[in-house]
Amino acid sequence: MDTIITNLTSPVVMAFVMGIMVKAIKSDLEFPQVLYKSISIYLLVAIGLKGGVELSKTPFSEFILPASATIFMGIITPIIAFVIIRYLGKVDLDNSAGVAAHYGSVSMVTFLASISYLQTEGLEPEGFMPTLLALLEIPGIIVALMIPLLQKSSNSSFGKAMHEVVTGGSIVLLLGGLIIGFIAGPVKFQSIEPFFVNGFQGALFLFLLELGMVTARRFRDLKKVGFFIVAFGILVPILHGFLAILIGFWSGLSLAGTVVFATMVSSASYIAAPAAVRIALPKASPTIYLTASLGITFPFNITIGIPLYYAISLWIGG
Amino acid sequence: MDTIITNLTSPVVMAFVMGIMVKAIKSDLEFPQVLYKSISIYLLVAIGLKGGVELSKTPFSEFILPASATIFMGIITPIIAFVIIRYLGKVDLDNSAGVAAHYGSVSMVTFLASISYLQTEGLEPEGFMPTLLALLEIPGIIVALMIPLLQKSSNSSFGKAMHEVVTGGSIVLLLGGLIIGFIAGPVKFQSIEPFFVNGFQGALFLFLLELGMVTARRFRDLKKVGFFIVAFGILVPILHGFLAILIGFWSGLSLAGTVVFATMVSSASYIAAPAAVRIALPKASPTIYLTASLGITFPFNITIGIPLYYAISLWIGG
Amino acid sequence: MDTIITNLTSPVVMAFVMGIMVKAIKSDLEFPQVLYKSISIYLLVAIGLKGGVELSKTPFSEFILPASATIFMGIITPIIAFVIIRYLGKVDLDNSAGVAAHYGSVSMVTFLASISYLQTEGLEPEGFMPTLLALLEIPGIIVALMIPLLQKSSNSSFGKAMHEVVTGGSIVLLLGGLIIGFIAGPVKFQSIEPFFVNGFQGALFLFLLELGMVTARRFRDLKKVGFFIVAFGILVPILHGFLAILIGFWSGLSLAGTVVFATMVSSASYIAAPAAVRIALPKASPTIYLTASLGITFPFNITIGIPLYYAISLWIGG
Amino acid sequence: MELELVTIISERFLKDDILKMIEERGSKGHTITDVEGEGSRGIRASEWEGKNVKIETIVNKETANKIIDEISELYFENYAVIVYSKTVRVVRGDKYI
Amino acid sequence: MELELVTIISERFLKDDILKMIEERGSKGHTITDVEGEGSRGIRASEWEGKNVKIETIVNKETANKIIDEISELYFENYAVIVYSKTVRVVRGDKYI
Amino acid sequence: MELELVTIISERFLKDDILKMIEERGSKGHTITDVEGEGSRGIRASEWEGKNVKIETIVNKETANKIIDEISELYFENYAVIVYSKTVRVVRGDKYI
Ligand SMILES: Nc1ncnc2c1ncn2[C@@H]1O[C@H](COP(=O)(O)O)[C@@H](O)[C@H]1O
Ligand SMILES: Nc1ncnc2c1ncn2[C@@H]1O[C@H](COP(=O)(O)O)[C@@H](O)[C@H]1O
Ligand SMILES: Nc1ncnc2c1ncn2[C@@H]1O[C@H](COP(=O)(O)O)[C@@H](O)[C@H]1O
Ligand code: NA
Ligand code: NA
Ligand code: NA
Repeated sequence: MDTIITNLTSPVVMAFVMGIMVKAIKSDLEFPQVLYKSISIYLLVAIGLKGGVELSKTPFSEFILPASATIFMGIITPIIAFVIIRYLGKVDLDNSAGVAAHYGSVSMVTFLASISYLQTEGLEPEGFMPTLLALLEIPGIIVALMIPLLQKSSNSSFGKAMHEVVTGGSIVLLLGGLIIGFIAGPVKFQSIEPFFVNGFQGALFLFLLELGMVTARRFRDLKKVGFFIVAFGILVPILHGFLAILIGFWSGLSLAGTVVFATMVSSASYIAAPAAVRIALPKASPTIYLTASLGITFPFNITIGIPLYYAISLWIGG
Repeated sequence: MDTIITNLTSPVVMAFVMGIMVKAIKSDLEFPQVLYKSISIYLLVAIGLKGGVELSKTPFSEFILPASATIFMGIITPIIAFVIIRYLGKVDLDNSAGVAAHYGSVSMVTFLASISYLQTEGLEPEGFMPTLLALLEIPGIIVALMIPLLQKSSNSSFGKAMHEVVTGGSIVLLLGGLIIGFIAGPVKFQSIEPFFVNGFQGALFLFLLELGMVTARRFRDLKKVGFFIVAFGILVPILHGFLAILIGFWSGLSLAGTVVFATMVSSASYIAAPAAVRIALPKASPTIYLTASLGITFPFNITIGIPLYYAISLWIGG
Repeated sequence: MDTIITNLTSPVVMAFVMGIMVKAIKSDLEFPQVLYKSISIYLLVAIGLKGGVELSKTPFSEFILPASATIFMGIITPIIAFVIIRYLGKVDLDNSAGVAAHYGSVSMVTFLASISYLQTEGLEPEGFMPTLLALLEIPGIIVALMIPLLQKSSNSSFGKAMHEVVTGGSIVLLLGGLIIGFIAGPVKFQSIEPFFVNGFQGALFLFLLELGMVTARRFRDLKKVGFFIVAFGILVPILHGFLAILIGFWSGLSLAGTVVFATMVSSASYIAAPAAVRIALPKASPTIYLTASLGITFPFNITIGIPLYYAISLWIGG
Repeated sequence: MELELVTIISERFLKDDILKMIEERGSKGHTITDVEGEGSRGIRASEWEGKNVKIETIVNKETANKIIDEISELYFENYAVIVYSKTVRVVRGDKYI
Repeated sequence: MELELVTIISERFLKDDILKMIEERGSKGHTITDVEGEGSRGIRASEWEGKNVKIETIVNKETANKIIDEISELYFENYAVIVYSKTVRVVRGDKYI
Repeated sequence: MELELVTIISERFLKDDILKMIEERGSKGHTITDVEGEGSRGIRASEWEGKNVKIETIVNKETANKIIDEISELYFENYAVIVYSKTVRVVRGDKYI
């Protein structure tokens, strides 16, 4: 409970709540879409660069197990999510696969919020976590989109969706940043460090303010999607987070690293996945997958999920 | 005279002058509207956050008198402005009330310029000044918009205008920032401090550059509004500023605090008020109220007003 | 070779390469045009301000020779470029003059890249270099646009083009910044320094990322312009750079100053010049002049040119 | 099928009002574009709220007339707003009515 | 000269597909506007990719029909897209056909 | 009342020129939209100055013809610009002429 309050009073989480309030009181405040996009670009490049610099200092042997664990989770979580929603929830094939793609991928901001949270708790996760973030972004989407292919006649836009996933803006910025950070290393990074490191938390603050406003709009659709999806959006992340904690410790991650890993795995994509699903599965309803990932799982993780994964990690491996 | 030159050669004031020049030489330079809006958002959130953090360190007893003085000025200044323009200037009811709403409210940038100015003079106003800024933004608009209601049959869009005032973007960002800063306190604020504090003056520089360009466009309308409005736009701020200095000292504000207080009170809104007046008093002419507040009072305060209020404050209470 | 690799692995150059890659893999990543424009504004103002502050510390006697050398190069380089392209390349009058205008002017980003490069080599050029940048931006365009005037009947839009050149956004921001920085001096500059200095390299990083994407689009036109233009876009900068090194040393610039000077002179404008040429010489083809300046000379200078001018400078005057 | 494309250009702050009104009159959809403009009135507050908006909606003749009448009655006197319509050819037009 | 102005409004991610298609059908040019909109479908993924796009192209009657048919066939079922056309008067119309 | 809606799409840097011209020819107002486009010419400098602009103005038939002629004469040869017009139904049309 205490850790939840610590989390709820951190500036970035309060910014998110403020964003929701802004819409609740029907303020006419609007964030320019371009500002939102510009901050995304900044955050992705910054995460990539820092991750790359850290990776350049990490011995390969330390990195290989967590990386394998990440890809493993990227393959297993969409399958779990699909089975639950398709057979427990009796949702149709396209919508099930669409939702699974979201829960197999990852939410950058949830990832960042967990790092922020741990830092206020005085903990520092492994420097290569952003690399794991990049590794986790893609496989889950591919696995989920392949399910309908296996179950029905081949889909002509699967290839197009794959291209979209692999060359999507977010992954390109993240990977590009990683590679540049890795090649540049800590010394050459110094010149651009003030811009990408000092401003980071503040930019994240503004980003979450806007994301709160977007999430508030999603809340209106909660009724439409029904109780099953709401429960799904809370319980599946807990399940995924729990599995990730076990696997994370097993792969040798520190306590802080494990919490971030669990947060990543439990989070649901709302940028890369929707684009791919829109192309590959046009019949899947955005109302369902966006409400689940952005209207339920995202606020849940940001407020309660992260401290919860921390508590569980402490209990299991602390 | 000396203090005026110090003020005129401060970077932010020079940026304002540069903006006016840019338009005077008919340059095709254009600031993207989104950049302008993004910087406003940043400035408002930053002011709010810093004010909230400072407020969390201020004992209530120290704050109550200045806060009361602020609300008092917020009620009295639109009435003074209304009486002068309606009975001395013989302007019609709607336009008089419209202008009064602007002079009862406050200009964020003028407020910031006064703080910048005092810092170059080596003075530091009270940390809770942004809270006073937020307190002063609304009452004057409400009072001014109620005047026509009292004088003629009830207006159906008054309620809508009130909602607009209270939930307008600028007040929401300022208040939201204040609350978050207050709850977070100085320690939790540290993570986002570099972004919101170090970059502040530079962002203000760009903002004033743009505002200079906007003001230059207002200058073209000076002839249309006539001599009375021009005189009004200079003399009423001086009157308001003078009253504010007396009240400011009385409420226990420091010298620097009093100067900022006088600047705030004397300034005229050009963001919150126009939106509300447009809705509540559609017959009031934007040419009159925007030219007065943005074309006359704003440049007057930025260049001459602030050093003047400083000189008067020194003379009365220094 | 070594210096080329140092250059190629600097973060800003890698950002440029990344931008090209992004387009090569057909990613859907798009930079909002407003972000691009906002960063330009920021960079130009920042260069101006820093240059002005430095100039305020420079004795006039130290500055007069380099300034004269700059104007001299601004007059001579468009003539050289014109003669080569018109008589060697047998390109028509309008297109020749159009291209000459670009090579007589200067590319801000190439200038910045050379300063970045020298700083990683541990060298610091003269502080007044941005003033030279501003001096070099205009004369070359005027000279080039006057050539067709001399050769054929007078052109009615020459005056309009001149106004465009002198009041164009980039020159106004640069000069405005210079003047403000000069008047403010080092002490008053401090308040806005964190914004304009600390963030600079990072903003340049994002700018080059975007510029890489724009350049990649230019590459598609390489075939259209033919071999002569490609050779022109590489050899003329080397020629101009070489001349500039001789003149730079002669005017008393340091080694680092000479390298930056050579880079400036060798670079081709792609912001100020295209606008002016579009107006004054509507028959000149943008495909030719933009492909030459942005598709060939810019990437050449950024990757190979700068280390080359450094090597030559070391050899001649080191 | 032939339907009416009604175009409304107005100050930004009227956007939500107008959208609500056209929906009540029977519009099933609309498209919004950010525009700038100048007309018989000079400057307006929208200089601060952002630009004008253009609202386009495809409706049947009758709805078009209702919307046009409503706009002229409610807004023409006090606000910067114009409205016009033209006939367009649409496919599967039943979706819009 | 009288030609057809065909207007297509669609989710942003269909933009490149549609442009390719209309070019293949004979369009010699087009103009793109960023727009927002609402129609018979609710929310869509484009909330994340940015807004809708409006694609306008001036073509002859025959090409117009081909484009309209193609759009209805390919996209009407699964995507948020509408299309309509009207006749416009152009100068030097031969440039467009 | 029936009037002409004249639409001009051009490179951004011609905007001020064209606005001045249409005003001189009798236009009482206009609406400007930022657009992108492609036509018979390839790349143009506007890649740097921002996008194309679409200028729309509602005028009477006679003014429409004057504007269209002027555009074709002045700009068609050297610049990327197109112009077309269509008839629209406006309310209180006397405001525009
Ligand atoms: N003749 C016109 N042609 C095109 N658009 C117009 C015209 N007159 C007015 N407008 C648009 O309608 C808005 C309001 O016009 P007004 O009420 O005349 O100020 C203007 O800002 C323009 O965007
Ligand atoms: N009746 C209409 N009038 C104008 N635009 C419409 C209309 N219906 C739909 N649209 C536009 O077409 C897009 C797709 O429509 P829909 O497929 O009905 O969701 C919407 O987002 C609107 O931009
Ligand atoms: N057939 C067309 N349909 C719609 N817009 C066009 C067409 N042709 C040209 N345009 C627009 O007009 C601009 C100039 O065209 P152009 O002079 O042909 O390069 C283009 O950038 C487009 O925005
Ligand atoms: Na996940
Ligand atoms: Na006031
Ligand atoms: Na040059």
